Amino acid sequence: MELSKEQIREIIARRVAKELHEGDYVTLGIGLPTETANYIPKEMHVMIQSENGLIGVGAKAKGDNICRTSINAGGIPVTTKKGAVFFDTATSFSMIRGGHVDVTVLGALQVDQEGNIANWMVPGAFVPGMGGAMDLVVGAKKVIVAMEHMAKDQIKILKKCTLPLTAAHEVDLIVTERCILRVTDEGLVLEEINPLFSLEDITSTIEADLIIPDSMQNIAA
Amino acid sequence: MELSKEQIREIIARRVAKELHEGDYVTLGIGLPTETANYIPKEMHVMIQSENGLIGVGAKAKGDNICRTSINAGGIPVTTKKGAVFFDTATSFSMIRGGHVDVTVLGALQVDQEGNIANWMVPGAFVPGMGGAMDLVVGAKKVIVAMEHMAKDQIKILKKCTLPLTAAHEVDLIVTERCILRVTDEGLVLEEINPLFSLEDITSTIEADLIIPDSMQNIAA
Amino acid sequence: MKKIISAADAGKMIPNGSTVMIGGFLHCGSPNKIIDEMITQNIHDLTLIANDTCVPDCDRGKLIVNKRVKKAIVSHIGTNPETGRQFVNGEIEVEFVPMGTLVERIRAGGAGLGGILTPTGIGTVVEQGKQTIEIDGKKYLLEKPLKADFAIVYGTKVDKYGNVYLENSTKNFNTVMATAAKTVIVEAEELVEDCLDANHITIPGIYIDYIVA
Amino acid sequence: MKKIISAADAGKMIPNGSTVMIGGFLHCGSPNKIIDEMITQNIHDLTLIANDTCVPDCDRGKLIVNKRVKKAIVSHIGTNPETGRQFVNGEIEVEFVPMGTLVERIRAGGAGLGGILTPTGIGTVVEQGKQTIEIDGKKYLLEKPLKADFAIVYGTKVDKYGNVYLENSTKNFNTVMATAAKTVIVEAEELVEDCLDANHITIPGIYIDYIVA
Repeated sequence: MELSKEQIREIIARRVAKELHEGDYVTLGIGLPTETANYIPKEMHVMIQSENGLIGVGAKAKGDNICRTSINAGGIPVTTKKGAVFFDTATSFSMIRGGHVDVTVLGALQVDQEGNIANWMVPGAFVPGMGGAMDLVVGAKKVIVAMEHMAKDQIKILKKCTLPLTAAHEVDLIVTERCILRVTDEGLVLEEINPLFSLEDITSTIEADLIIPDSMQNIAA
Repeated sequence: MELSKEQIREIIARRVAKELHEGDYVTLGIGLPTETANYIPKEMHVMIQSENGLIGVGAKAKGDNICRTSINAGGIPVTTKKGAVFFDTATSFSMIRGGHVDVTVLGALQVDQEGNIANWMVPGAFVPGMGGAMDLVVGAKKVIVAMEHMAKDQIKILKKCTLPLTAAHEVDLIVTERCILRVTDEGLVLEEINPLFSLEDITSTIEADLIIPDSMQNIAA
Repeated sequence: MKKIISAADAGKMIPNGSTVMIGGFLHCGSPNKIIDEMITQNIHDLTLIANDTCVPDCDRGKLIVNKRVKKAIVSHIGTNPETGRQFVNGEIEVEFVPMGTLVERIRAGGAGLGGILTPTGIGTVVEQGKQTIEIDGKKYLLEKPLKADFAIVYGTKVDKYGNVYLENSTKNFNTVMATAAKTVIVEAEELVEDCLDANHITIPGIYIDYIVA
Repeated sequence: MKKIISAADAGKMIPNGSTVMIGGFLHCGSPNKIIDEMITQNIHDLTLIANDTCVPDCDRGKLIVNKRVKKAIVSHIGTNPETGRQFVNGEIEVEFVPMGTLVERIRAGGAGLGGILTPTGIGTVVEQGKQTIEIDGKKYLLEKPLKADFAIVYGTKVDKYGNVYLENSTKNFNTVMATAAKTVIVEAEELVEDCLDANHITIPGIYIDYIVA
């Protein structure tokens, strides 16, 4: 099954959005995780936190709306929702580290069956730095990894991450275009599969040990 | 020489005020130290910090002026000066502990020649608690002890404090109605005396070793 | 949108034996209506974390006078002779914490930090039984974070998103306490119709669970 | 009343080899006029403490492009390829610090704390060479405070008492940096005639030494 990049991103972002609940405060990583915001139902009240120091991130600012002092963590000018608050970056990370953010959604280079995540550094390659990722993964109540199932032909869901970690034992849920995996004390549980893929398509592209329940939901559910 | 309580307090407060400089931020303890504010020259711009969370403490609020949400650390409603700022108590003590307050003036039960101060606890007696005193003494750039020379017949300026300490090695200057003592690495230097008292009046009421320079200024200078 | 409840509802929410942080500095900026309901609801055996126990007839002081507090973690009790009397008679346990250490321990509790390293208290009885750590030649005391089951805080103006504006000296301990408890209830002096200005908010609504108005 | 100086005066004040904190988050809320003067005055061999090195043609990014920085203590350099190039070629030293740790280390520097105890970085390369402390069964990393010779910060509105109001996302690192340096210079977007509202101040003037306006 060949999906376009756009299709892959939409499947993932759409599914991640279903993990959010009324009243949640959510911090989204740059890139694919940010697209999650597009699929939050309008009637649901979810507040997006931006690590630079803002709760209540709205849509990207356009045209006459642009205020250059109202930016998200990616430096993009954004509008704000009703109930928004601006604060400094120290307050922002006290909030993040202190467990006040309900959900964070981040991309990853690798994840493993122990809930470890590597998403900031490839030895030998250019290292951009970890930014706020380490604090987010350690601090948020629920950590969702939203990523393409594979990196070209490379397997990313491993028994043990080989890249330098962002944090140990912190991931709760892994969402790819092929499946949903939950990290539990017993191991990695395959909770949902995308019916466009066979079970074999999934198990053959994951190195980690999988717990496969008798019944499984479709990812689109 | 017998001085009234009022005379003693005025001599001390008036002399402490001379230690303050243009632009200083100053935190005053409750009681006698607070009276220092009355002797700061009107043309001199000194900002008084209150540990509950206020810079720019003005006079006590009176009559129609009283705002019950504008209080100093003693709970007294106060007016505020131009340039005042309200902040929370966490910010206040970050400021104090971080060395941003230029001068603090506090009372003491005992001080000693090592710059130790005891001002919060008498074993066996009722203990009200240390409040913010320990942080102030540790954090302020300059610590001035403003106190009556003796407690009834008890000597308060000792070789070594016998009461539980508020902080160790932090006092810079001791101001009493009889003399001014500076804490130096070499010991306690008698810098000024009140001409109403003889040198004997002073040395006989101090247990600490004193360094007595050849020339000495009058306290009233 | 946060749940808006009555002071009585808030009082009923707090089980006996809870650890409760209560905002306020002396009589300023304290959630008085909720405290009154805690008295009415007969809540007892509390561990109180607060700056002080105020005066006997006022807010936190009433909890002392009515013997609802088994332990107080405070910076001083000098303004409430009844706390002193109970303390001397062994009717209440009092843990004195230097004010700057107290407020910073609460902040650490809310900020996910393992504790604080402070020079305050070094060389004093406050050091007893605690770990000291030398960093670049200077000694610091390791003081542990403080957390609570409930934080009861005051708000001058509160909007429906839980955002709180605190006027003047009412900020005091309310800001950090709102970050350091499992359940946080703000007592609104005024519940505003519209939302507060995003740049003039003292406590972001993310920290608030219930609004009493 | 604080001294009001020109951006050029501010630039001249900073000796080569200084450790300088510069406020801003990417291009937002950065003291650009002073940075331009630091370039003009040919200041070099700086240790830069900042969230990021922005983009090459913008504020802190210009200091990189003009090779004024020998060491950068930052949370990321991903937006400035020139920092990456110098880093790969060994022309600049880069110390990466997790963003929350960076901002909290600066706060600790300004607040007189001996360091911070954070769970961030445990089990990662960030842990290497650092002390870990177990508190109530959980491991924390001891990270040391950060201080600087100069902090150069931005202010949307500044009054003559040095009180600073920061609008929207310009608050970022400016607030904590203003507390953690020997000399603090604020670049005022607007110097107000009267004083700012005592309840709407982002950085109290006590932290400010000079105002550039």
